[in-house]
Amino acid sequence: MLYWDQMNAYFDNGTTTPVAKEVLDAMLPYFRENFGHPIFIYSLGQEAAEAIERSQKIISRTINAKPEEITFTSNGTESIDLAIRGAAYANRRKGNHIITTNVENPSVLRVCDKLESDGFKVDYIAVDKQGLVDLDQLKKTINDKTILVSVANVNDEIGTVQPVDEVARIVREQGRKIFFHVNAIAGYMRVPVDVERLGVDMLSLSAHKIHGPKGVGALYLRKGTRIEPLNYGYVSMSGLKPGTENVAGIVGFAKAAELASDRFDRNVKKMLELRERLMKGIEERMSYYLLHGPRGEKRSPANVNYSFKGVEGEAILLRLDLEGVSVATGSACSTRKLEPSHVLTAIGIKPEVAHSATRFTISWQNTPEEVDYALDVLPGVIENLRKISPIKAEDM
Amino acid sequence: MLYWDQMNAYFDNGTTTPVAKEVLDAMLPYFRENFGHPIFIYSLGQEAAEAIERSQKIISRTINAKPEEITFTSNGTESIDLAIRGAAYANRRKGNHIITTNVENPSVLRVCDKLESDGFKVDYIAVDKQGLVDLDQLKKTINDKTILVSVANVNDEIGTVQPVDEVARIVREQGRKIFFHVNAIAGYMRVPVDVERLGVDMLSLSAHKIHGPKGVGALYLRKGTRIEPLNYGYVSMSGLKPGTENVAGIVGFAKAAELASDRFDRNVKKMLELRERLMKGIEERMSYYLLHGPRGEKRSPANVNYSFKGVEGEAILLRLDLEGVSVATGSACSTRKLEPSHVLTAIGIKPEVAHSATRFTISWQNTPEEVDYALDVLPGVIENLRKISPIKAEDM
Amino acid sequence: MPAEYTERSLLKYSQKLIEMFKNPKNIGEMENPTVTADEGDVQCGDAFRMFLKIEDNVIVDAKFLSFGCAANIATGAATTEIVKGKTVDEAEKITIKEITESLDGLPPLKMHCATLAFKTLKKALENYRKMQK
Amino acid sequence: MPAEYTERSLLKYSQKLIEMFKNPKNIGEMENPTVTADEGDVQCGDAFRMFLKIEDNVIVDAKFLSFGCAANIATGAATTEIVKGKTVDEAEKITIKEITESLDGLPPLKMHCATLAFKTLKKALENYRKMQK
Ligand SMILES: Cc1ncc(COP(=O)(O)O)c(C=O)c1O
Ligand SMILES: Cc1ncc(COP(=O)(O)O)c(C=O)c1O
Repeated sequence: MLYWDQMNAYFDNGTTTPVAKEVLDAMLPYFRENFGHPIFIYSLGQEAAEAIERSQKIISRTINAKPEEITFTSNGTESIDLAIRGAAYANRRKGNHIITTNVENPSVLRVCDKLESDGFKVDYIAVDKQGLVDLDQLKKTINDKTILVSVANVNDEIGTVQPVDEVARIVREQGRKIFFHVNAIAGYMRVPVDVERLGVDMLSLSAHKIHGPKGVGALYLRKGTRIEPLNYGYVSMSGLKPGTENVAGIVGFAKAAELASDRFDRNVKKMLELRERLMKGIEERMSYYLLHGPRGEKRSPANVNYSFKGVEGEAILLRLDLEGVSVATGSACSTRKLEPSHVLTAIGIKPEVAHSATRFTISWQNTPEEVDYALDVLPGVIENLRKISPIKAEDM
Repeated sequence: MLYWDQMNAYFDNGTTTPVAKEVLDAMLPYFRENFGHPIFIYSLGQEAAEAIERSQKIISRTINAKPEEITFTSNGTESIDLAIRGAAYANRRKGNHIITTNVENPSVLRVCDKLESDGFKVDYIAVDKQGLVDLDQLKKTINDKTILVSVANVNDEIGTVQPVDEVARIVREQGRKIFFHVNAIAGYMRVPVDVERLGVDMLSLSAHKIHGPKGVGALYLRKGTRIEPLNYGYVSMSGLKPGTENVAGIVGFAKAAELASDRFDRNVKKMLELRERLMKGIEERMSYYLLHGPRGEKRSPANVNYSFKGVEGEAILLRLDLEGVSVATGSACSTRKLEPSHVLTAIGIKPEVAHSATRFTISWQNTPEEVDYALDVLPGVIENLRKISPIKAEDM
Repeated sequence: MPAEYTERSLLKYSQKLIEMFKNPKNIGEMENPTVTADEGDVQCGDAFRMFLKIEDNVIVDAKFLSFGCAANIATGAATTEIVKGKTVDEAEKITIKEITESLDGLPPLKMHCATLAFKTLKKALENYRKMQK
Repeated sequence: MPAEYTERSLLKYSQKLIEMFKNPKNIGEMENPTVTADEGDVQCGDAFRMFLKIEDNVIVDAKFLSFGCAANIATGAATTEIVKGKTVDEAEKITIKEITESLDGLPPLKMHCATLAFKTLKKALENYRKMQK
């Protein structure tokens, strides 16, 4: 049973992150000591409710919002669903047209599929070769019936930083109220987010991408914005998320946000250094690679994504895993649909090259040593797999 | 700041319970060590997915179900919503009639409100003075359009154990398929639950009522039962609950269920002893009280609920809290709607008496010493409040 | 109330209110009050009785009884505390706001408790005026 | 696939498959094979090449190359391992089931990988029969 080896270099922070020690410490008292239920009025319950209110305050500060504008959910996916469908259903009578892009996270796309089956019309704006949304097409696509625009501030696969402020300006220029949702799950604590400066109505966040616990999300909802709940039941703190809250998880999310926010500049600088070290190392040591997404400032400091031609991504991923390096892949073989990543397809990558895509996602908890270790291991893995491939890298 | 005092006797286990030590220990490795994401295919992800599968197996065994029949949710309320609305929407074309009782948990009632606003017709079967559902009325109320019956196996306020097997028989006798949902949240680990013997289609559970973590629920869904999802997004493990799972929370729920299930007989015996000790003590020491719900076998071993006439429940609750005794109340003053408990109204209790209702809910972690402590404190609290009341207990 | 905001603030007590509930001033029966007044409705879960002792148009003592929640008891205590030592004229000018502010505010859903204490005071003062005629 | 069941089993590898992926047998180019066959489609993310060395109608050696995922590589190794030492007649009777069972099964979504290895083997054997004519 040597297969499930000791991990040496975890570079799949875009998928999930380990809970930070300080975060777990902050959560612990809420399991056995302050275990009260927020809805009740005696002492224990008060402590639970106040913990949630403190958490709202902390999270709201990191995005320049107000505490009461934060609703906690059970994951980022639930925040997205609530934002997009909640706003669409609430504005059904004003129009049935929704705009997003063709490089959104599967959660956004599946919510849009559902809306299409409910009779809404969804347009997917194209992106350029770097994954940047086509603002001209956006302008042309907005019409009288448009009620909602949803865009991610950072693409989770190829790291493109979208010009969400320009998207926001275009949306606001329309004169009438169009809801604007930003999926900030991949961008949170990697790029600055300011809901006031952006003028965004809704914004989705998830705890487990910033060293918080899995199964906790948040939705920012601008004061006065009415959306339709998707779930029903008795209300403890928020009518948009009925039932008993994951109090410890919410406290953990707030702690993770506080930690990352306090060290934001330092963390970004560190991730940028690691990103450049990794990219430089790959480009120096490897052949027949292709970078996905932009270079420089338009790229998230956390994202590195290359295709290594002639080898299949799942095989790369599992071989790297055997060496203790964790990455993700855009290969079809790692998905249920057996289709290559829709994001790579959208930026014009041929399927046979998309299958080779290997994504490293960096966190502020990574070290230069981990980058160097990955760089030591990678060439051997790729060379090995190329040797057993019937396809030549130079032919792709 | 003496108000938020040290707790001495926690008797609000029907509202929520502290996480058991073994449960927290089982959860801990899933925050920082086995922190993988279940959707991914490399080693860490496998461990997370297997932890969820093990948890399905453990929970399923406690109710005699199959592992794949368990879906994890973010609380009991979400399980109820998914079961009731999921089944109603999926069977819309077969009929629009739903039956429940007038003593269900607010989560069930609010979900039914939503269904009524969606065009469904909901009938609420009456109960007798002990809270037992009227089976004759049920039989008469079922009609051609009935698609769903939902009943709790144990009433969370007054502890009535419903004859769910007789309800199940009546539902099955109809010849055609009517979905049967049991809300087992208050009854789980207090009374036996066997989905096969009952022939139930759906059953809701919640972790924080059995010394598991808050913010984790489960829905049992009989194999082959199709319901409509209420939420959309990318699917990690289950299409009925999209998004990233609360892996640690799910592991904690399974551990709590395993612990309670292994010691089920012992726990029930213990709760029965504590319940009888508390009831005997109250009836010996107090005057002008009224027991809500049945005595003996038809009462949950975990529930004790009395009105102490002439004093208001919230005042009792807060005074007991000052003495370190935690209870719940059926008083209007502790709710948002400022109406007395609908359950007490349904069993025919006058509002002025319902306002005095004081609920003690027992867990297997309580001790006889805690019962005795509560019994020492209670008479003084009630006497004191009666002294300052303009209403005489004997006049009510 | 709007679904999108947390609703907890609707029920939450101030520390000062809790303190007043713990040790409510002026609670209990009064022997030989100058006036008594009753308000509230047991069926609605509250009933309130106020006693005033008035000498030379000055309220020299005030007490109350309550069948009600913590807010009820605390506002009764606050109201009686405020009127003590005041002339009847002054007492008639007391506002609900003064009562709630002396408790650092009441949660919105409990405002009716302050109203109840206030109404009982007004009724007692009216009873007194009638007696004087 | 039904929404109400967990979908993970659709992708999960057996320990035996993982072991075979870690140390795949018979992988690599073969010098002077008796027959070679290609299957698969790079655009679909898989391409497969099989080499057989056949002497006196007995498969004395089998090797393969793969541009594919772990299941692809493991089924290639399993297939070549199974045919080695068999006569051509015996090899023609091999079923997909034998291949997958030798790996303790494949996740449903990866069955096409076993099909690919199997099809390449069949093609190689056909090529051999054609050569014999
Ligand atoms: C951009 C983006 N959106 C949405 C999600 C879904 O969030 P969660 O995993 O909390 O359900 C993720 C994470 O997988 C993501 O990276
Ligand atoms: C009978 C009953 N149903 C439903 C619920 C709601 O479950 P949860 O608190 O997990 O949302 C509860 C608990 O409050 C309950 O006791």
